[in-house]
Amino acid sequence: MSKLNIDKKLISKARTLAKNIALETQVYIDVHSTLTVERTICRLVGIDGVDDFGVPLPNVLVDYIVENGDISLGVSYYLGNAMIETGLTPNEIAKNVSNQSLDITKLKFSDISLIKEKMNTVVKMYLDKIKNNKDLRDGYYKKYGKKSGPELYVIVATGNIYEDVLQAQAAARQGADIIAVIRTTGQSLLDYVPYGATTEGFGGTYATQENFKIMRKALDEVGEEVGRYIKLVNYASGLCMPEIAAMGALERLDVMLNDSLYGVLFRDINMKRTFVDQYFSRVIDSYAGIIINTGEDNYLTTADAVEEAHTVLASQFINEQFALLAYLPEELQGLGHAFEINPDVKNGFLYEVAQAQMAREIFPKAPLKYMPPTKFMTGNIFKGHVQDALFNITTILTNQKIHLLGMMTEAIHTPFLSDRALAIENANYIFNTMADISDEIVFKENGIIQTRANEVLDKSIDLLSKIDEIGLFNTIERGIFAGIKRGKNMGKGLIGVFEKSESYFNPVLTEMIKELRSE
Amino acid sequence: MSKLNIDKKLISKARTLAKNIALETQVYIDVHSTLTVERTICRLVGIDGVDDFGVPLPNVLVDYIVENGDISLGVSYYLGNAMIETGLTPNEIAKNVSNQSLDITKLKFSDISLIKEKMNTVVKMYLDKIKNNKDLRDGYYKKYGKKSGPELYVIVATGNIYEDVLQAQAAARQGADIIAVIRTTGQSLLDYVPYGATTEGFGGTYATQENFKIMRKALDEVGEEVGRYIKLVNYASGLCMPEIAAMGALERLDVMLNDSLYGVLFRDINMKRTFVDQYFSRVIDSYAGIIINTGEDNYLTTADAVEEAHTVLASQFINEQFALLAYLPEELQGLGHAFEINPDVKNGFLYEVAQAQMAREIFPKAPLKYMPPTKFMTGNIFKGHVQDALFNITTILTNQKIHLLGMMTEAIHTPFLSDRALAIENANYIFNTMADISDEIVFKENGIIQTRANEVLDKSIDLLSKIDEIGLFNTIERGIFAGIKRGKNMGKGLIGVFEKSESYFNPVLTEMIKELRSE
Amino acid sequence: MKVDLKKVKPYGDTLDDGKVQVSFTLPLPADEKAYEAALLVAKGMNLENPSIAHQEELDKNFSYYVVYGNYKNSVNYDDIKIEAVDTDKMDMYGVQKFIEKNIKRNVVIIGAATGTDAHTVGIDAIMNMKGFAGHYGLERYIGIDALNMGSQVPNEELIKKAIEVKADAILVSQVVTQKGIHVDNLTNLIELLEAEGIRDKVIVVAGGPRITHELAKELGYDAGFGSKKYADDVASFIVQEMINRKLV
Amino acid sequence: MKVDLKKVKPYGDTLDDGKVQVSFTLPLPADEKAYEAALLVAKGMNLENPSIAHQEELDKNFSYYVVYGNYKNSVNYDDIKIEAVDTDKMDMYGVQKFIEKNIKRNVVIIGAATGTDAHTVGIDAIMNMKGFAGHYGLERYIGIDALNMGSQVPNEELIKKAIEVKADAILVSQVVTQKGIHVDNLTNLIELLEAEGIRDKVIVVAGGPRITHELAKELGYDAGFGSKKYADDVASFIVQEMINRKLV
Ligand code: B12
Ligand code: B12
Ligand SMILES: Cc1ncc(COP(=O)(O)O)c(C=O)c1O
Ligand SMILES: Cc1ncc(COP(=O)(O)O)c(C=O)c1O
Repeated sequence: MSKLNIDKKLISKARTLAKNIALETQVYIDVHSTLTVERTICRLVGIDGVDDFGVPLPNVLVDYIVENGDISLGVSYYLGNAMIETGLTPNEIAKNVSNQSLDITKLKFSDISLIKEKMNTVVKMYLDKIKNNKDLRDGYYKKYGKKSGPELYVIVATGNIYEDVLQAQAAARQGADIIAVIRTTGQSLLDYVPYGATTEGFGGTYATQENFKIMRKALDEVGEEVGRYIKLVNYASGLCMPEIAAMGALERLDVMLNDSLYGVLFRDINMKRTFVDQYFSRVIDSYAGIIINTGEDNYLTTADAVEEAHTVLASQFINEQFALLAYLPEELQGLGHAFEINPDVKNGFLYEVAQAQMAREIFPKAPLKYMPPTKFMTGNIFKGHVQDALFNITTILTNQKIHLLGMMTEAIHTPFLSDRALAIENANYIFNTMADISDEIVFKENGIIQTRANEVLDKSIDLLSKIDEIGLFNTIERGIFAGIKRGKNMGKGLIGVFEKSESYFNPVLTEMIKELRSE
Repeated sequence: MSKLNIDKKLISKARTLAKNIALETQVYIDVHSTLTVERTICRLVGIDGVDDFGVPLPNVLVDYIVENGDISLGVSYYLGNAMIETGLTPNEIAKNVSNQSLDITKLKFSDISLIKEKMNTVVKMYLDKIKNNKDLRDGYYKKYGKKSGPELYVIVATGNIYEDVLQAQAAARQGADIIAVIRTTGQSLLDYVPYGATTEGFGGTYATQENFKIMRKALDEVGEEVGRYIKLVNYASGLCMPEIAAMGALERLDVMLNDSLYGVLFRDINMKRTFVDQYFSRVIDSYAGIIINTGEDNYLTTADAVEEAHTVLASQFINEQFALLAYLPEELQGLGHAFEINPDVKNGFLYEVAQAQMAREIFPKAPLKYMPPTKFMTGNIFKGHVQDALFNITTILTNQKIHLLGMMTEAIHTPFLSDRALAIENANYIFNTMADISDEIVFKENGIIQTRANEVLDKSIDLLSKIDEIGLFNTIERGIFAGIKRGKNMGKGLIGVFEKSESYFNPVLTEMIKELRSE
Repeated sequence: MKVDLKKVKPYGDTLDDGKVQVSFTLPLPADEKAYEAALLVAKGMNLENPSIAHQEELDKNFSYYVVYGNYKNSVNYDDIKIEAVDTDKMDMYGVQKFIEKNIKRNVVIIGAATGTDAHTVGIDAIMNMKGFAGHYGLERYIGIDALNMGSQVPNEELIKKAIEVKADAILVSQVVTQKGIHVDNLTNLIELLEAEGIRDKVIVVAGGPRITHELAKELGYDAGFGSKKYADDVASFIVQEMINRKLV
Repeated sequence: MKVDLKKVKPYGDTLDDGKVQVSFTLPLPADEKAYEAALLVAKGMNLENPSIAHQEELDKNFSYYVVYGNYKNSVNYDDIKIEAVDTDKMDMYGVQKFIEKNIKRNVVIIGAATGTDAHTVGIDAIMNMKGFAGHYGLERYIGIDALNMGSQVPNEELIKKAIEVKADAILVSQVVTQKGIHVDNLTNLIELLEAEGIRDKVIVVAGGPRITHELAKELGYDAGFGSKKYADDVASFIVQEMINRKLV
């Protein structure tokens, strides 16, 4: 039942346009690979650790091939062959390459079908590990049950994984359902993934596999204590998107920020690079049962939330199609949006409700990620706490799912222990005192809310038509999203993109897709 | 248009019951007077000032008659006669009585019709002063316009009238529309009104005529500055209810807390005394164009707001009828209610909305006084600020009028300058961002809100029927309001009640009623 | 995480970062000089790196500040000795048994909100049958005669009644604390009891949301009870104190 | 009300009452001893009569406090000297005229959010044509050549570009301040400029919501601009400073 009187035909129209846009981009994606995609394959056949200079072995191996071999064949070709020739495991091979005792580009090359077969056996082993994680997660849900209503999402960001653990556990005890470990400011631009447990970061903690493991264990423990499964989130978007997705899959993360548009617009990452990376990483997420989060909310931190609301919706439509192309079901599509209208706007709250309800109705199965006010938060923590309360109200009124808690100190610092506790208390108070409000309240026929929602949908269709015409690459070049312009061949990471040779193969992707299709 | 689907017939039924209850009580009221009623007459013929011991001259005069004359004749009889005999003004007479140079009980007594005539001329003079105030107020409204939407009401309570002025002016500049000067804790039990400007009080400032004057002037000044008429409030309920009403009328106060039930239940004032006092004081308010505020909100500070909501409604019905009997039109009936449901109650907010909307629909013309959460406010000022925000939302959603701002420090201290500013900011933010919400939102047919409202109305009718059966006096004796029991002949001030003799007359009351009737 | 209990500091998001939040108003216009004055206040509060998160004009000559900073001192937790009620806490049944066994007669307790204080909810919570927050009130205790005089009771009347009913304990509730009115009123009661010469013969207890045990002791009371204290707390104290003071 | 400017105190509801509100977390369980510890922290902040309005458990070993108290020291307002930008503030037209009259050539200004800082909104607010909050950005100024390098610009690159375009002024935006990352990054830029031997030849300005003029000066910058500062503020400063430093 629509509360907004939205015309279903318009929604279908928007979906069709978005599908065209995504398909067109997918043509490019399908014939390209990137260095991080190759490193991801390494990781998913067990290559881990760093060399004497702290360089991760996946980087060592892939860079070696770039310099000494033909990367367009893909790392799998070299790896599979080396396994046949040396009888070593992939990790041993990488180590030997690293200490220069093995030159995998100079070996005798077996028949490609044998190489593929060899690789597949190893790949299966690691995919089983991921499937096992998925089962484990499902087991926890069976044991504890799933939460109905919005899930409380908070961040920890001390820079020190051990301090993060302490705060994450405290938050879970206070009532948080989802914990995100924010990354240190520089990481998304690193073209490698740091290694080991880390204790120094700025505004966040390094995303490393060891840190993932430490936090996963801590959350399982506290989950046991509070009788809820606590979801763990980290950030894949960036120059190592698929690698981090793979790490997340291996360490049973539950949610991954995974959006190329975010990287393009807000990290100046090259669009070709990150579109290719995104595809593989989302397939991994899908295989691992990981919810993705997209970054449309960020548009409103630079563009105006009243004027540019339709760009958020248009981008959600596109992201949905990209996700579907990566075999990611709606249930795992945490499309992003945000409560970012200037608090001085008359009836601004009604517009927020319109936007949130609209997203809810258009993407009914998606666990929408709803972001709190950030841009108009100020040092006035008392007013800020009320802004966050209105955000909480919007969520319970419009049935949002992944609810990122606003912090009254948003304009000041990453959250203190007490900021988080007060934010959780704020949300829990409102979710309880208004528990059934969304069922209770109806919007006036053709009132401000309904009118606004329909306007935004109309404008997003206009925009999608335009994008469909000129293509996604050009759209971004013209600064249509968030008012930020990025050139096709500019930005970080272009150098890591390459065209696949004819005999290129990615056994991980192939196997995952095979299984995902047959599900 | 009812949003609650309330049956109009039920409302009429409740009104009829309440009218019977009030009429029965009025029978008692009509044949009694009290010492403060007599002192009020003194004040309204110009008796002012204190004797050498600081005792107000109205007290000196009335007490003199009690001791040396027959008070059942009323003070007017002695005063009018003394004026005829001595040619002095009432104030001169009081002074002479005070310094024992005149014994008004021992004079020759003129014919009662002459005495009445004499009194009437003086009374007219002072009533003109009050009418003049009313005109002045109307003039201000013509000049500045009236505010649509809720009016922001804040209190000042420093104990020092000059500090109060500073804070009241600051509040007006911040956006407050109504300023209440809270009384010092002990005052409602004093059987006299303190005199002059005062600078020492506890949790409030003495209500004196001079303090009224000082604050009125300050608010007129700041009103000029901000281009709004700032309403001034004080508290009449207590042992000197009509005297303070008279002072308010003389100094152009705009709102008076004026409710005998409050005094009975929360100050243990004798019910006979205060019913009689209330009648006269409300006639004065009506004559002066002063809005009364009633105290039903207080019930919920001791009784449970979910369980006892119907007692609030029943009391509002009764108070409405008492007001009408005192010629007070609906437009001046600021019936009280409050947002006092435990924040831990599931769907508590929906019940608050039901109650507020119900009051709005049942008393459509009344400038309802809506009180913020107090009982469940704690030292957690951050959570408190959110509780206040939900209260603000309820007001804008249900069109309340006199909106008493909640303070985040409610559980700690009377408001600091900054508490008030933050509270005003909270309300203004919400009233703007949700400006048209009440027009936008409809309640589900037979949902929680509608069901709750109808239940409360039903229960209040049951209660009114019971009261109608046993009478208001007995109702209070049995502890039916707010769970507090008060005996008919217990409590403070009974000693000041007397039966009027046959020739008793109250020229102020008579004249006011005459004019009010002919309006 | 290992807290050094000899040097405990406030915690923001990292052990010993000393983070605290402060807010206050200055009677100064909201300009740069007042901003500096606000920093000086923060420094005077022993905050390092104070940072003004928010400056706001409240009125022409008033400005408001929200400040964060790092408190530079620390507290020696191990050294803290608390002035706490040191009798054992029992529940209603425990108290009843204690009376039966050790006092062997009914204990008489009288209570009121005194002076101009009209807040009855607190004293009612302690005394009335139904109690508060799941703790029965003293009226329900077998072995206790509880008399609740209500609110706005003058000290003189309370004492008169206490003598009349031979009270073992007097309970005083004070909720309004503006300008120290509770201190005056509480002090006055003790003076009157001393003047009557009965201070030693009764247990005198104060309570209210802003009353601490420390303050009550300072003012000459046997104990003080604040928020989240209930009938069982005060009853446990009274019956044991009666034994300790040999008032049985 | 007459404020004694030599002894300014916080204001709650009465002159010189010294009232302040404080909140913090202690790494201690929420018990009576921690309550006492919280009072000691408040006393260590020079608060008299500190009163704990709220104690709450945040986790087994963490407790949170809201405290009110009276700050006992005062601030001598008359003595305050502010480290403020001391050039005159002009609007865009004023700046343009100033350049025409006194500099007689285009002023070159380069800006970026440096290091790992990806917050562009602040530097865009200053530089981009459309400006912010009704203040046009430097790109619009006739007589100014403004080059915005965007975000996450390494200090080395910024300097290289500055030399290349012969910048008169370098604008650095730093928004992320966690663990003092901005201090490291800002210090590094100055060191590099000194190493290149061009520190004296350019005006170097820092900005961001947590940047104060005082801090910027301390770190070797010519000026610092925080919240609510716009293009006209910084442009006014730069053009006048160019004259003062004879950089024309
Ligand atoms: C309800 C209430 C009222 C009701 C009182 C009804 C009644 N019959 O009691 C009414 C509306 C009449 C009222 C009036 C006033 N109130 Co009033 N009121 C409150 C309110 C909202 C709740 C108090 C309450 O009932 N708490 C619940 C009880 C259970 O808690 P408690 O009293 O702390 O009691 C517990 C413990 O302290 C302890 N305890 C208490 N007494 C004792 C005694 C003993 C011996 C022991 C062992 C334990 C004990 O046990 C209890 C259970 O744990 C508070 C604000 C708040 N949220 O706290 C303001 C508040 C107390 N009121 C206040 C004031 C100033 C007034 C007024 C002067 C005007 C005004 N501002 O409203 C008037 C006049 C009062 C007067 N003459 O005393 C101020 C006091 C400020 C201060 N620190 O001095 C407060 C804090 C509000 C404010 N911020 O202005 N009030
Ligand atoms: C928008 C935003 C983002 C956007 C940035 C988009 C973009 N293109 O800029 C996105 C979503 C990408 C983002 C990401 C992150 N952010 Co961010 N972000 C914000 C936010 C909400 C608003 C900042 C803003 O745009 N303000 C508006 C501008 C106009 O104000 P301003 O920068 O202060 O600029 C004014 C003045 O300071 C001055 N000025 C600024 N620079 C300069 C330079 C010169 C020379 C001059 C003269 C003047 C000047 O002029 C401007 C106009 O007056 C703040 C929270 C908040 N409400 O403040 C957090 C905030 C700044 N972010 C923060 C953090 C930690 C991050 C992240 C690390 C992760 C996270 N927690 O979100 C990432 C990574 C960022 C990175 N690598 O740098 C923290 C910083 C904490 C701290 N004190 O260190 C904040 C405070 C949020 C928080 N509490 O966690 N963020
Ligand atoms: C989609 C998406 N990815 C990633 C991030 C975080 O990336 P970074 O670590 O670069 O700050 C965000 C941040 O908000 C995001 O929205
Ligand atoms: C109707 C009414 N009268 C009077 C008062 C205040 O009376 P007092 O001055 O006795 O506290 C109130 C307080 O809330 C009230 O509701």
